[in-house]
Amino acid sequence: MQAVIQATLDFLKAYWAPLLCGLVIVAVLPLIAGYIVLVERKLMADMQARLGPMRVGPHGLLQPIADAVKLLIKEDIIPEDADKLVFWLAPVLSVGAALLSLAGLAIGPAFQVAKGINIGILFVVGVSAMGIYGIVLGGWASNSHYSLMGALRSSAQLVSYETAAGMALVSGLLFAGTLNVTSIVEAQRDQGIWFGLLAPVAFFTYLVASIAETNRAPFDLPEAESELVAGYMTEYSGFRWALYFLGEYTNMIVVASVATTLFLGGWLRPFPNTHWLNFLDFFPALMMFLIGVYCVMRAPKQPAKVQTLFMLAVAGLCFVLAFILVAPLLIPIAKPSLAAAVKPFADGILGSFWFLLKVSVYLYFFMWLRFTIPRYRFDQLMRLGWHFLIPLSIINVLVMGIAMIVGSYLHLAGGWLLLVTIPASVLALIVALYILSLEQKSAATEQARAASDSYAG
Amino acid sequence: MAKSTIAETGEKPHTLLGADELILNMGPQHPSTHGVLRVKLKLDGERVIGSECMIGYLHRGVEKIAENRSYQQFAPYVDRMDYVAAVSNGLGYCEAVEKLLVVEAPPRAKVIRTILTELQRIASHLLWLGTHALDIGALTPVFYCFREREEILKIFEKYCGARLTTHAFRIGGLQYEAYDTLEKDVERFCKAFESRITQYEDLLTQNRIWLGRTKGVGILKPAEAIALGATGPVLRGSGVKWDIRKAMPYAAYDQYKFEIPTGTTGDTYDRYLVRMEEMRQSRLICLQAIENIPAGPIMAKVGKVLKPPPGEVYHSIEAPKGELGYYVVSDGTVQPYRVRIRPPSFVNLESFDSMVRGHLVADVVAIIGTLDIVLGEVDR
Amino acid sequence: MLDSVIFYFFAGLAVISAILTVTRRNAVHSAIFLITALLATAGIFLQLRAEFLFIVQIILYVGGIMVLFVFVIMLVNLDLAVRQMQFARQKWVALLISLALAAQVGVMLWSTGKLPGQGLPVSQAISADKLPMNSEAVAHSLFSSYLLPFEIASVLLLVAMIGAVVMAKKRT
Amino acid sequence: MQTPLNNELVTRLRAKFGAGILEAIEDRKQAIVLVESGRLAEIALYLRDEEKFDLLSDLTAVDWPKREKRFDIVLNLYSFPKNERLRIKTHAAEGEQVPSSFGVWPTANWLEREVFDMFGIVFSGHPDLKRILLPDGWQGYPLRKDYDIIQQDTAWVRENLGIESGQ
Repeated sequence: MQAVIQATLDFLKAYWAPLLCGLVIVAVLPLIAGYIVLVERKLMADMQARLGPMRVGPHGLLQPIADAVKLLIKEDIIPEDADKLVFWLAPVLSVGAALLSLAGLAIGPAFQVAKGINIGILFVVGVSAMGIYGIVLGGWASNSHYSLMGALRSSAQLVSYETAAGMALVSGLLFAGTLNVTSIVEAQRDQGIWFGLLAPVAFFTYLVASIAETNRAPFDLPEAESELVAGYMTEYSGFRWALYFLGEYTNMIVVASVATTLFLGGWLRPFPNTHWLNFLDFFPALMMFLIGVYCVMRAPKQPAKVQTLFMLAVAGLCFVLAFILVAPLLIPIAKPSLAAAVKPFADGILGSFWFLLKVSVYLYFFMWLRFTIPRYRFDQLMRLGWHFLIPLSIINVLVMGIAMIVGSYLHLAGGWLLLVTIPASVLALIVALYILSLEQKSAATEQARAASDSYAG
Repeated sequence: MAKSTIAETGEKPHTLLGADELILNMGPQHPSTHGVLRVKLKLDGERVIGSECMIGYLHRGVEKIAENRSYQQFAPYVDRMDYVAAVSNGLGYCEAVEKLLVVEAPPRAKVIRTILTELQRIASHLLWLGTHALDIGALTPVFYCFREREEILKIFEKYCGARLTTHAFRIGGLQYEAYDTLEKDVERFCKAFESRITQYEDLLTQNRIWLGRTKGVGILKPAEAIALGATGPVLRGSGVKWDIRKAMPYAAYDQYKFEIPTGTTGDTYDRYLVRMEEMRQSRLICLQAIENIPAGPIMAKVGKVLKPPPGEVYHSIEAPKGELGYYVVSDGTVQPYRVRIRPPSFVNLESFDSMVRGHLVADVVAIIGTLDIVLGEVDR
Repeated sequence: MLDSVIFYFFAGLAVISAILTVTRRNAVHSAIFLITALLATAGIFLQLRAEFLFIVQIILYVGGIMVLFVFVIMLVNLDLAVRQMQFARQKWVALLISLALAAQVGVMLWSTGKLPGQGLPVSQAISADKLPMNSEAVAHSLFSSYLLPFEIASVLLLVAMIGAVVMAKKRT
Repeated sequence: MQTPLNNELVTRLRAKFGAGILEAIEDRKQAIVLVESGRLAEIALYLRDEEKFDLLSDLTAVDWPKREKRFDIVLNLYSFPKNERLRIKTHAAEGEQVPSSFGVWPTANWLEREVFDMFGIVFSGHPDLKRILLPDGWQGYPLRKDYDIIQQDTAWVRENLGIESGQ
């Protein structure tokens, strides 16, 4: 008994920081996901000439909480003929895999659950890929044709697009030379350029594939509401449904974080090595401050007194955040002796801000796309994946490797590498488009003969 | 890629991985069957190898009701059939009974009827465009479409007090005089609508995904369309240039210049283009009509009690969905002996099966959307 | 202490799930238990500080192969499988082979450390932080000492891939 | 309102089908041709192929219970080349089978099903004659003049509620 307690204590002593981080993630993420949904609804409303949620809290700011409460107290329905165990397990798997994969991500230089994990990016990709079981098993266990078709679609779709996404990651990793998340970002700082600029084709491929992997429009076929009602989650309701939703939004955060880490310079601010741009460090605080000022200005215009107070509270929160963001920058100026002590804090806080900002921009792009364009058909989606994205990403890895070798012969580094990678990217695009056109030609002749099997791609 | 088609082998279709063919029941509660349509799909994987429409969930026995009402009393009921184009329904019924009575509405009434009916056509097409785009996955156009439709409904509301089931017309003419700013309102709407429709086309017409989803989907060849009795934009999308407004003009359509847009291949994309162009043409008709609304009475001389002489008449108009026909039989009493309504949606829906075979499940919703059915009218 | 708890947890999980995989009648349940067994094995890899093997196990087996398994199982009529006999008739052959296998493993374990060059090789445990970077080590040995087998394996896989494509195409 | 009709089309029809054409009248400038029900199919085929009435706009029925042959089957035809409408009518007694027009105009499929649903007129040669708008278990044919909704209602109440209907 003594030994067990001792071992547990040892374990806790060794791993208290990651455990705490993990707890924070699991506790806070549902709230974040809820607010992402709110932002999405607000954006959608803005693009569609309407207001969006306005009732709960000022400008609907409390809507996510109301939604969460509603989902929690909803009746929990399990269909009569469903496979109860699998039906129960599936959403848990979905959300579990998504949350687990967050462990490998580094939000800022300081905040990472699995600190310094050697297989970094691979861990994130591999674990988040397990989320597919949530979808497939959920669709199967519901014992409904809509769910089953959603599950079939998604398994085919995810397996295909994971290939393209993986190949795109490989092109990016070529420049980093490591799988370790922290080292990847540091490599971008050392080279002074984002890998997204060095390997634009890989970034594009990953962007498209990540949309497909998270089942977002225009690739939201597994849950296409106008065709399959809700795809694999047709039979789910209440909290189980909410778990699926949480898993989906967490996955969005994961893919956005991976893209940010590998292609958009992680937690580095734009042009990290250009010293005359150092004033950019004040941008986060300024942004927060301006949002706070806007809230104060809007506060008197609120219809109810409660809402005015709430608005002021939001403004106060913004000011506090602005202060937190600006403090690590001001302290060294005021008291140079503290500069060294404050430095890690400054890096951590500002790094997290930039990281989250980039993730937000990436997510914004997802949403923007969703409201703008129609949905692909399943066979078109598979054709896009297999006939264009996968060849493109494979060719890209090949030519990027050659470009790297050429670059090292010419002693190019940093931004100068663009001299070899840009022609290589163009070459990869041309070859992939040529393959696509060949494919389309043969598909046109084949179509006359027989209809193709959509699952086989 | 495993190729498996019935056309190729002619024998029992060998399905994906030897699995049994799947029966998918779409509707009556389904987000994109536009009401309570129920479609039984026989699937091989995701490919449709057969379909059957089950309708009647919204059947109210409108034709039976007509036999127990006087001619005027029945008029509001027709608004409830195609409830997104109530004005057109009313026009058809009123004109059919007028024909039966051998009276004609005064010219002023005819022009106002034409204006309102064309506005209704635009409203109906807007609703179609929004929901069709929504079915194909474009979330945004539907809200823009409703914004414009709202303007039209406001004009209706100002004219007769109702927005949806208007009962705008009476047998013999109109009940209400046009309100003071009708011309101005219509003109303002038409002026604004020009740029708005361009906006929708910017969103969809050249969009690669939209093209991929609609081109070559649900092809209806001209001969097939005629044989299946398709009318309206469905027929014109197949390339048959036939519009009752031109072929057998009613109301005041003979006074205005407009084009009949037609498609070439008869696929969903062509029907989309046809309807978009129809909205433009309707706008032109409205603009021409408000230029010169003749003065004079708005009601022909018909008695309070309508007693048409015995006989029968078939009158059809070009409703937004196609040929809307009324076959009214009178036995000389105050109640119609029989009213038969030829619903365009019902007949157009018959072509569904031949359009959908060989396509994927995703195309089914596109095809339901492109037929532009309203279940209130299919089931009556 | 902690290490052995974790090890026995994963090992027990792997063995139990493996048994359940064979005995479950519902194919999807079997697949789920197989996935669990594979994950538990991955856990043991992780405990042995073989992160690369751990993630490869997850990406390839769990994320790739088993997804296709489940995909196919869902398409197959399951009622038929439930009605069929669960185990094959050759009980005695199976028993014989299992016994032989067990004897082999027993001899291996027994002879470990007794005779030079026999049995399982036992190496000295190195503390975790002194281990070389795992993925780099794998890459180094693959592309230096095992380059030829690696290439042979890749050619073999290529051949298999082309063969699969040809066979699938032929079905029409 | 109704006057006999004697245009070229009717003359041609009379010459071709003789006694098959029972009557041709004009009602409010709309041409109506009454044909013998047994020859409906061949007349329909002739009208489609020779006279180019290629669109079957509508197919319906009217019930005249006091008449010996109580049903009118009414086909509203349209010709694209001529831009002309023609109404074909035929009489059918209760229980008499009327040849289906499905083979001539496929659109008659659903229209005839609806007529069967509402009037109980059986079309011979129809591929799938069953109720279309009403549920399969419906009793009676609602658009007949002697249809009594109460009878269906009382039966339903008796069966499902186990009491006598108060209606």
